[in-house]
Amino acid sequence: MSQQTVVQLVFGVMAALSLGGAMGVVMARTVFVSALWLILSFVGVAGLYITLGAGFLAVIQVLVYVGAISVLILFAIMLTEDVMGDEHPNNGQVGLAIILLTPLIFLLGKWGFTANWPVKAAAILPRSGLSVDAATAAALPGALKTGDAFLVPDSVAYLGRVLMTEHFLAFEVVSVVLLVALVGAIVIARD
Amino acid sequence: MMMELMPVWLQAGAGNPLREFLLENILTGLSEAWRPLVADLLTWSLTCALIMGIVQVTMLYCTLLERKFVGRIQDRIGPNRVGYWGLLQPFADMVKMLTKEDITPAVAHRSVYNLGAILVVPPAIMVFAILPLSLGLVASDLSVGFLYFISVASVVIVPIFMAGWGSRNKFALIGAMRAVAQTVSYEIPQVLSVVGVLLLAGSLSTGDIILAQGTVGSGAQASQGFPGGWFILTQPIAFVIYLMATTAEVERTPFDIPEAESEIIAGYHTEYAGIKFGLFQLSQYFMTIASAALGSVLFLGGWMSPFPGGLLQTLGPLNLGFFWMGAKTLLLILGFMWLRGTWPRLRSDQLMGFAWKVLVPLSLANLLITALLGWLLHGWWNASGAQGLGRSAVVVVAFLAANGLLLFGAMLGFGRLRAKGGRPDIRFEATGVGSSVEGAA
Amino acid sequence: MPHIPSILTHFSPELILVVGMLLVLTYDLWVRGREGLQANLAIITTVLALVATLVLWVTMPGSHPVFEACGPGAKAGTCRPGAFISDDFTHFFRVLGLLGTLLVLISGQTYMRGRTAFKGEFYALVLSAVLAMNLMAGANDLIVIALAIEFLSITSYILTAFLRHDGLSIEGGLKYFLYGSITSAAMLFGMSYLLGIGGSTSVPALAAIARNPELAQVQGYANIMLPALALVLAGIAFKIALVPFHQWSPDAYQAAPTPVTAFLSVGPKAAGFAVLIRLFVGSFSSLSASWLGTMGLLCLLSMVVGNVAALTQGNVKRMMAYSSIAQAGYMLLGVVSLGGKTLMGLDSVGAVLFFILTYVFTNLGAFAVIIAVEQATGSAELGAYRGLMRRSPLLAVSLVVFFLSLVGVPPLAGFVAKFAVFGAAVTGGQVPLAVVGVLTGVVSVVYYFGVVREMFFGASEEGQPGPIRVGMGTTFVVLVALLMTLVVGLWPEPFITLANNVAHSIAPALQAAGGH
Amino acid sequence: MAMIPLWWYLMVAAGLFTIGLYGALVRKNAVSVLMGIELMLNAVNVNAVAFWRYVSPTAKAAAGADRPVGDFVVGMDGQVFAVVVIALAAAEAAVGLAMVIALYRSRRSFNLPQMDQLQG
Repeated sequence: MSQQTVVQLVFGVMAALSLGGAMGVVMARTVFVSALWLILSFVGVAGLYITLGAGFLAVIQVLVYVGAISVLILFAIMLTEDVMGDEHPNNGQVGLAIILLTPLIFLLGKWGFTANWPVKAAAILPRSGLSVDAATAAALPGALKTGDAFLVPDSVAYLGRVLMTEHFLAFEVVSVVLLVALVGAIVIARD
Repeated sequence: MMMELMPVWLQAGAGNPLREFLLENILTGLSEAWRPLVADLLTWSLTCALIMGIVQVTMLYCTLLERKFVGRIQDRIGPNRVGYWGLLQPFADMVKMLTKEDITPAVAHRSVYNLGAILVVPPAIMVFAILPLSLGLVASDLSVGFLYFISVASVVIVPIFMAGWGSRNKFALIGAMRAVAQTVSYEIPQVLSVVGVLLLAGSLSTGDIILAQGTVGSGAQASQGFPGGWFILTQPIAFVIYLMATTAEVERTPFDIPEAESEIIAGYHTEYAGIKFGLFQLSQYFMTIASAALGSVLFLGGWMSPFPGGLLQTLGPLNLGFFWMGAKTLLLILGFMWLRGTWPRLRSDQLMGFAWKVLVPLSLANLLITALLGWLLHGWWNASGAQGLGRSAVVVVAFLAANGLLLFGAMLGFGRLRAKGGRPDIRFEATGVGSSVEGAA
Repeated sequence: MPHIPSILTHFSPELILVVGMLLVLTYDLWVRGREGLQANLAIITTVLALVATLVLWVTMPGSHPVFEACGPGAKAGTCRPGAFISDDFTHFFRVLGLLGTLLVLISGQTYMRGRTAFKGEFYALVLSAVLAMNLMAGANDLIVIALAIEFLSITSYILTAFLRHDGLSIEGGLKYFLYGSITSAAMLFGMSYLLGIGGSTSVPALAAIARNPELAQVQGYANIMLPALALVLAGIAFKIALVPFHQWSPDAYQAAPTPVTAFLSVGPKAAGFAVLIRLFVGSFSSLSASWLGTMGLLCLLSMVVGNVAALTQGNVKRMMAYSSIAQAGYMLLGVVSLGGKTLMGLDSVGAVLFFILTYVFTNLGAFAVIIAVEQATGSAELGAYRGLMRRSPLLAVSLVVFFLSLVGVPPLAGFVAKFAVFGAAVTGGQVPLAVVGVLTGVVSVVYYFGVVREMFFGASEEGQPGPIRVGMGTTFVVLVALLMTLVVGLWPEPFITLANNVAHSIAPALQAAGGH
Repeated sequence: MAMIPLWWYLMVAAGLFTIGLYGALVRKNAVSVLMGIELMLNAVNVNAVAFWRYVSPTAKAAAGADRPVGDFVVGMDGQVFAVVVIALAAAEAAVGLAMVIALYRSRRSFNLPQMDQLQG
């Protein structure tokens, strides 16, 4: 159980980072500081991906969100805003937004908590090569027999392969979307 | 090599001799629930401490080496007063840094200013996690190794931004913006140049990439993996692009515009003094060493002996991987230093033009020919059943020829552009703040 | 690997568009001395894609999954269904999108010529928008749907803000962008829950779960699937500009370069309805009892708000924005009257398709006139139309015809379309909505008549402005639109058959059931 | 036996989404609104990856399986979805910030209340 404690601890830290960072984003007075909190939140989310075993996504999260998007935001702030912050960064809808969003968070919590997600596979999470135990086999009716080998492939190589087969269209379209965004951003922002 | 991030963190290698030793001899008193965990954490910490110790010492002496080496290039002697041949100079510098007054400007945004200096170091340390110092001596050989390096290295720009903004000094701000623009731009050719290597190695893991470079010649081992030997042989253009982009990434001369003393005082760390200034220097040296080490992993075979057949890979019971890795890394670091001693600084717009108009197209073209050639050659050896040294020779010659053609074509293309006046602009014009006094030859 | 030959055939219109787009983008690089012909290249590309679509439609009818793929773990013969489906329904929207774009390109060519230096980029973006619309028409996987919607959105934002020296254009673009991004984030969030329910983003897999009530009950999905679908609906409603997801549309319409406005008023709407129908009617019809109410509300609000808000507009582009919101409400009326059948033999989905068909031509015709007027007077305010009858009888008369068709006056195309939709609503059990539709249709006469009054009876203060010279392109587009408006109105049978066939291809089960 | 229950992740995602939406609704400044949107997109990704890890395989078996689950293979849809969303977020950010900069050039402000030239 000790390992479980540690994993849960790691999760707690990462969740706190991402949620705390998010709170910082909406609370900070200065746009720049807001952006720094945003980066903290992104790092926390990357940590969550690590606890989920999605190492590639964690790395991509840091590379794209921290290394690119945040930097873009920081650049935009530097190019536009004066260095000092605004005393009143919010518009007049704070109360309204809180009234609207309080039910939303309860609703979302209810969906996540009460739905009977087929999580039996949570146990899956064993590493490749282990064999299926009786409990898992029972939890996955029809899918697995006791003694079958788990095949959780090296997720990077597997993800690459899936992007080239099942999700080939999505992969190709993403490249066109990025090209279009690049062209558009240059056209709009160019002096 | 096929491990995901989490398992590596929590189970620093079952079968790790250090771990076994700890389990059997040291941690006997602990309860069964915690024993493996503590062993893991200890093993992991000790490995990291060892690696970090090596890196720290290297870094300290890199500063001395740089001053000596550049001194020689410029016909000076360099530091020679503290200790024999100046050997204690780094420590004297350290003491000086630590005892200097710690200044925070009155108008600075205090927390951002201080955090900027502190946060610039961790990413520079974290990148060493995937660099194998020798066979098996790696903090964690992630399956996403190379991407991990790039992404963690890209985080460094955030503290730089914080430093520039938090100082509330326009020179610091300009320095930070230049630094970030430069780093972001050169990241692209840096990654694109390496993609060819990744393609040929078929993996992102640093361990796999090194192993892929060792399959020259015959034998069962050679039938799998890429038979071209070190990637510098098959990817020379990529190697050069990588070195240039890395020089810009770590902001060394001739790409040290963010801290051009003659233009904007000292860039984003203008307002920093004492140990906080030292942290920026530390981070920069760490990144230089790490990039050089990554370069030797990607292109020079990492810890592998340069002699055929694994000659001098071991000396009796001693694994010489560490020595080879160190030697190759040092070679690249000396290259960086040589550049610094010789070349003047580029101008800001020239620098960006060089990245976008020269390096990016070139690395894209290189990627294209690498993919095509790799595919054709793979088909060829699968069809002909070619093996052994002959196959390696064919592969290397084919890639060298393709690279030569690419270089020729690129020179022709850029020459045409230059004739039409559309070249990256390298003229001398004193245009306001951005102009460089030295200019470029 | 995906099956390459099937991609090369059934995906060829999109491939042509991609290649054409790249060529247009890099035109300046290859061609020296003949600058500014990107528009022609774009027109050629569109025509080629159109021809390819028609050839596909005629020679290979039926449903063809493209990008079918077998994952590495799959056994032979059990492949993942294609992420893109090329069937009659896709062809229908491909043809509409490409034809609409063609008309926009022809009528807007001279307008853009003097206004931007980035011609290649502009036409490349237009082509990529068509590409995105085609993807939306055939997408059969949540990832591709999300991607296509976002693709079209991003392209639309850029096109709206394209005249960047015009502060108005950028402001409209930024508003469009912010509203759009929030809505699409919500849509993606809903999709992430659908992913959790299905364990897969494949729409057929999700539809299978939705059709299986026991599974949905046992696993407690029912409570989550509907809100998740509602979030997806919000994303689509944003693209269609249904109330209350419409706030962006008047601003974006007014701010965008007018050819882009013309494009926005038909392209994203048609593509949005394609996704809406394929997803909700095609795949999740088993849940119709739950989503009908929400959609009915959207429909009601769109018809009322669109028509009422249009009354007070002084800018014709803005007025057309509200008018098109109302028209979208009528289209949605056809969707919610699921199972209805009209006198003409059209079923409800067919009625929607028929409505979209007429709407595309009528609206584009109207916009061709608006572009020509703005070209001549430099303004889209109501005052610019003063005395248009004297200045250019062709423009004025045809604009009246298009407006009459939009109102729904016989014997024009719009009348048949509205008749079909209202008929479907009455037989499909949505009588109150049909009544509201008819009443708001009467209201719409008022604002259209405002423009007509200016054109015919408005006396200009500053003397007599000269006649407007109408370019070849505009004349062509106006005449084509006029022709279609009249032909569809007078002889609707072939188009009804067409719409019905297409509708059957998307919801065969629905037809077999013969009702609700 | 799950080390971390799935709903923990879903809660974090719900929190991120709500906070992001709050930021997008109440902020005056276009860049801050964009940051709120980025938080919402992160929530989407947390959901997607969590579902990838916990749900994908069984649901395939339950839904009549478009792919047989012989040797156990984890479906990658969740990760692909997340990758696509990250790419879209990058594209959106680029376009949005370009607009912010262009607007700042003409108005010297990027506060939304100042954007009032378009009104009907």
